[in-house]
Amino acid sequence: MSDLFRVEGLSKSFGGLAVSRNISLAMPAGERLALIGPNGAGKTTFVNLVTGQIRPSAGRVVLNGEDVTELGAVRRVRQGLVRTFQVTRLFSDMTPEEHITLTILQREGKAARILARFHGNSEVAEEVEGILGTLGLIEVARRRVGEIAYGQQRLLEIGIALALKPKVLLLDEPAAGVPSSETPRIEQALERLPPSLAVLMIEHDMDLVFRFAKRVVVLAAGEIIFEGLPSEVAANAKVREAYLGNYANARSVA
Amino acid sequence: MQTILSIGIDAFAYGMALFIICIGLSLTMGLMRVVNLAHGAFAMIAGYIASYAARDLGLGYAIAIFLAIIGTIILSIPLERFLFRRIYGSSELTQVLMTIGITFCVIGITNYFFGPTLKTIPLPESLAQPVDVGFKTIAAHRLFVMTCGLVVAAGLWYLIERTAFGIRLRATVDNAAMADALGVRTQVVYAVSFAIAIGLAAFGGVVGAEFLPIEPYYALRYMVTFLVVVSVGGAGSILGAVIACLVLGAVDTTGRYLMPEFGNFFFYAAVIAIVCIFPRGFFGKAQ
Amino acid sequence: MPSMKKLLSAAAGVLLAGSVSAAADTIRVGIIGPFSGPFALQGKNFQAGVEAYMALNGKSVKGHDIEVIYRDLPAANPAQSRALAQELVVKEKVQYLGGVYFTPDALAITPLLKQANTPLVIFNAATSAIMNQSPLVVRTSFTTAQTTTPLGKIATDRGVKKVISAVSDYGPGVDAEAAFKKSFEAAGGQVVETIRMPLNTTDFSPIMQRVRDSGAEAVFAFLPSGPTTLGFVKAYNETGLKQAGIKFFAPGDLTQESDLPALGEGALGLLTTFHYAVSHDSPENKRFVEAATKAIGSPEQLSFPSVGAYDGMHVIYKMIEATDGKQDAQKAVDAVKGLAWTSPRGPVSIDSETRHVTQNIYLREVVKGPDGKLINKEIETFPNQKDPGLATQ
Amino acid sequence: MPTMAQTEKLAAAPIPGSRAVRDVVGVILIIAAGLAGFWLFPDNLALLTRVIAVALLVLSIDLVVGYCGVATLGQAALFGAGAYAAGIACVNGVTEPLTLILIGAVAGAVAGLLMGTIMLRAHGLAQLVLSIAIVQLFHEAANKASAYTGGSDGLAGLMVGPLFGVFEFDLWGQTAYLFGLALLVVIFIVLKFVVSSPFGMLCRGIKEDPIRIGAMGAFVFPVLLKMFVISGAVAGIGGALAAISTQVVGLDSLSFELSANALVMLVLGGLGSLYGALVGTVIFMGFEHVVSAINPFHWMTMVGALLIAVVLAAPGGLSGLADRVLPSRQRNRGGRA
Repeated sequence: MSDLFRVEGLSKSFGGLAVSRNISLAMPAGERLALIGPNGAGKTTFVNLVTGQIRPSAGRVVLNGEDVTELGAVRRVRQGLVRTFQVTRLFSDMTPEEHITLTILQREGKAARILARFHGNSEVAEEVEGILGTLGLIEVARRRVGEIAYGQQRLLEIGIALALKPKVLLLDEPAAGVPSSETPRIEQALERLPPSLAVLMIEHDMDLVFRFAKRVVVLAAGEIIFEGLPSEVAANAKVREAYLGNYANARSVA
Repeated sequence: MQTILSIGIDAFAYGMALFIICIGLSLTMGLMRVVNLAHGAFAMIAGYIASYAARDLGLGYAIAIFLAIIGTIILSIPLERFLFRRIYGSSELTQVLMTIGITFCVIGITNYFFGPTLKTIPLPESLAQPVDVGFKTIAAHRLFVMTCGLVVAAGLWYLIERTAFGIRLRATVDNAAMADALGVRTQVVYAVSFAIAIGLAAFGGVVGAEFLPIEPYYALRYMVTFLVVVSVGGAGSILGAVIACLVLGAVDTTGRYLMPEFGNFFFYAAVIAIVCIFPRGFFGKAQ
Repeated sequence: MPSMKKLLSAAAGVLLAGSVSAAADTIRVGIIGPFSGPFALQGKNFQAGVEAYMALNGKSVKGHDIEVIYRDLPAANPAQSRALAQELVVKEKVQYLGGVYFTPDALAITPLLKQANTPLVIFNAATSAIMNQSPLVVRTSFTTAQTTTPLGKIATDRGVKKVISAVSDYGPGVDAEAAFKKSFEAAGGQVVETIRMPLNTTDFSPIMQRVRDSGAEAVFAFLPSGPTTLGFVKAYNETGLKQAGIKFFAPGDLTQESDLPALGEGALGLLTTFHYAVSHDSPENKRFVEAATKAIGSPEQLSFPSVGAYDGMHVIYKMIEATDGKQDAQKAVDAVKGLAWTSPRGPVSIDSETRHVTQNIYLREVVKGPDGKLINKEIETFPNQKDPGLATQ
Repeated sequence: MPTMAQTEKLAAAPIPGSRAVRDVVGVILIIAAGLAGFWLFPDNLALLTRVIAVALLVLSIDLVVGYCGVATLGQAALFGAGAYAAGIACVNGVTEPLTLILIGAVAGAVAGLLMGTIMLRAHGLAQLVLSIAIVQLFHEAANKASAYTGGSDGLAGLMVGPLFGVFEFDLWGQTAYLFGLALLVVIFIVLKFVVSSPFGMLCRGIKEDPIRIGAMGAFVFPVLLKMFVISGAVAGIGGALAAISTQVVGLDSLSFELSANALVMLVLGGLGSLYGALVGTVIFMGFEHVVSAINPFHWMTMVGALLIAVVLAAPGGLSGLADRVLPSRQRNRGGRA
């Protein structure tokens, strides 16, 4: 039970078509795990199963020793299982400051208060400042999100997740769509994630995976076909087949 | 038994009349994503044209229907060109504002030129007779409306599922940019679909006039009914619209037979129940 | 909100423009009616009645010029009704209020009358209870109970013992049902079933099925004029009830003259009772129809609200005569209590107890007139009918 | 909006004073416009009172449509619930105006709770249709319960006592108007706080992306339901005000038509802005009044033309137009309230 997070035999099929087959993996605190796989491997389904967006046909999701399989997505977040989105989901009319403030208030259970001022709490303000500062977003803190650079929006996604003080963090392609000039800032943010946090990153960019992950899991056709060190991935025959078999252009694995 | 059959056939006729009028709106909302609250206004315009042709000019019923459809489509062209085209892709509420505005204008103008009285469309002798169908007497035009409903449903299904235009239309709906890139002239597809929807409204307005009489406030009076039918069926689904019309027609008719004083309760309670069970309508597409 | 001020001053400009022309010796009469909306035709009839009266009787009384101000109230909306009445009294300084098509609109005005020192002459709104709300109300139209009651005897006279009643589920419909039931049962008949139909009913086939299943010999119906009436009469014909010999009785609202062209041949033979038919044969009516037709524009649009308005103006003229232009609502109302005259509809009088009009009720049949158009032909007269709805209270 | 200095610190005061100043100015403008109406149009106070009652309804729609993204064409159900509750209470001997307003607010809130519970099960078009079905059911129920509501004849005979025991609700309508104006201002200020509270921000978030809000660990349904209750209370107060000032309640206060008109006023003024709700109501009703006074027979065409013109010229509603024309400072911070 030392694992902070565990999935056991997770399976899901849609109308007889199995999209996740008997997936099991475990993450201790401080884990940096990357989940990769070719398109259609079932990564999105896996994320949705883990976060509780969809219910598994079989298997369990265990967080901090507690079975959360029956819990909905929102409850899992409250238990500390937090995700970011592959395509940013931000409120284009709000500022980064407002995003983080709202998130912290929500975490503290104060977000639904009507008789309170949004910016009234100095402790919250301090924490907001801390998070935005770590991510280098202070200078855009009071601009509309719709107006800031996409890389900064990606950072804000991470910031929101951090503001929830997660135990397990699911990063869904945190650098997707970000111009290469801005990726270093994202990598920097990833490096600064709290050490005790267990992080599961889904990512296409193998350079990022190699630098970030301590362990890699490869998913193909809904199954885990490889689990091990980043350095071993490229040499694995199954992985090569999964990628090269489907993918004429094996740009990232090469 | 006789009563059940009798109620059943009434429900079927009413449902089919609703279907003919509403299916155009369902297509506009489901395929073109335009909440066209002015749909009824077009049905009404057609009714006025048909009434004028048949009653004042003494033309035949079939010719009146034909003139009404053509006339309404012609009238709708400038509206599509100058008004509707501005709201394709706008938010639903903007579309509501615009189409309610158009409805108000149509009502005001109709009232001005034709007065507030009801307009009837004289039926030909053959349709005006009551017909004895064994277990009850039913107006011949009701049989006509049922036939029209089935023909429209089948024809539309064929058009959308089986013709080249149908393929273009579906492609445009799924992804307009992609369809454009593939050489589909989406503007034309939209214009044609709009014309088809208006034509259906016109046809429905005329043949359904025995159920929903033509008068200037037609569009507002039945707006709720149309919206309800379309959303219960699932916008854009022909089969859904057929089923919605039949189910709601049956609920309405049976409710009014069994407990007329609570007829509206039955109807709207059924609507709430259906919408809660099928939040996208019977055959609505995921959005 | 600078826009609000601008807009309102524009509004003020418009409204003031009307008042400038008023000379000191002009008495103003405010008429509220549905001049737009689905009931616009009834409002037009109000106006036609008023204009016909003024055309025939002059625009002044005892040297006081009369000016009529119209306000539009498209549908039953008591809040707006009150606002309009208030505005007419406070701003336009009208001394008399008239018109009002719907009962709730009248009920919204009655609480104002005392303070405004203004009588209200109702041209239409037909629920008995309005008269109890204020002693300053006079009514020249009819009540549903008044026009319906003779039908009980008419039905039994025609050998009908069992009737099914089908009315629209709203105030006047319920009134009609109650009045018919009472008079029919008093005459020895039996109402086998009462159906209340939602106002928005469009397909009446299921109702007709029920009529058939009930085994009644006749159907009594009350619906608001317009599309619903058309649908009901159509369904009555199409479902074969007419051929089956099931009779049809209704108050005359159903066959008002302006709806007859739309009802068409199917309406032939319908029996209705009412206080006025445009075809009424009298010199007074001939004069009235001529003048009112001129005012309304086309003869097909003329129907019963015009006569309510015409007689309403007569009452208002008499009130002005009695008060000699001074604003004294009670004196004005007292002056017309018991007033009797010959209206286009026949002899009428204002009941001094209820302030409601006492009049003849006619049984009419829809027939083809001399020019081939459908008319309501009066075939029987029930003289001097009071409002039974009020008499019993 | 001064740009932030490029430091690692945020400015000490998270809210620049300009926003608070703007709100104070806004409220003062509303009061000034209201009093101007009082002095300029002493003879139209009944109309102006009605405008205020409807403005409350429109504000309540703005709360759910503009701030939460829940489309509704049935808000009159809540307005009517307030009107009938106040009316029935008044007929049965509760004549104190403030109590009646409170009764209206409670009834509206309860109706809002009911309506929200049903409507929030669906989305988009289905939601719209649910709202229509609900208002129709309310309408039908009020028609049926004629023993309490007067049915289609309306509930008449409301004898409202004087305000604070002193000011009568009389023919000239001064009490009613000033009372209404005071209510409007108080509610407006309260709503200002509501929409800029954490709860208000949460609602705005839900409007834009409920999934994101879920991923933040917040349940969407209870938040929206809460807003429905607040919205119901506001609409109910509007209904109660209408009942008190006109001393009669009609079925029209529970109608689809009223709901639709009010929504049109809101869209006209601009969604998601409390000012927009007020501007839309005043413009629509003022326009309707003026046009129908000029030509009672054909005002509908003109109102229709106005709506079309607004869509063509100012797709974001009239307040959106103002935002585009005036150099707007709040844009940068996304403060739309």
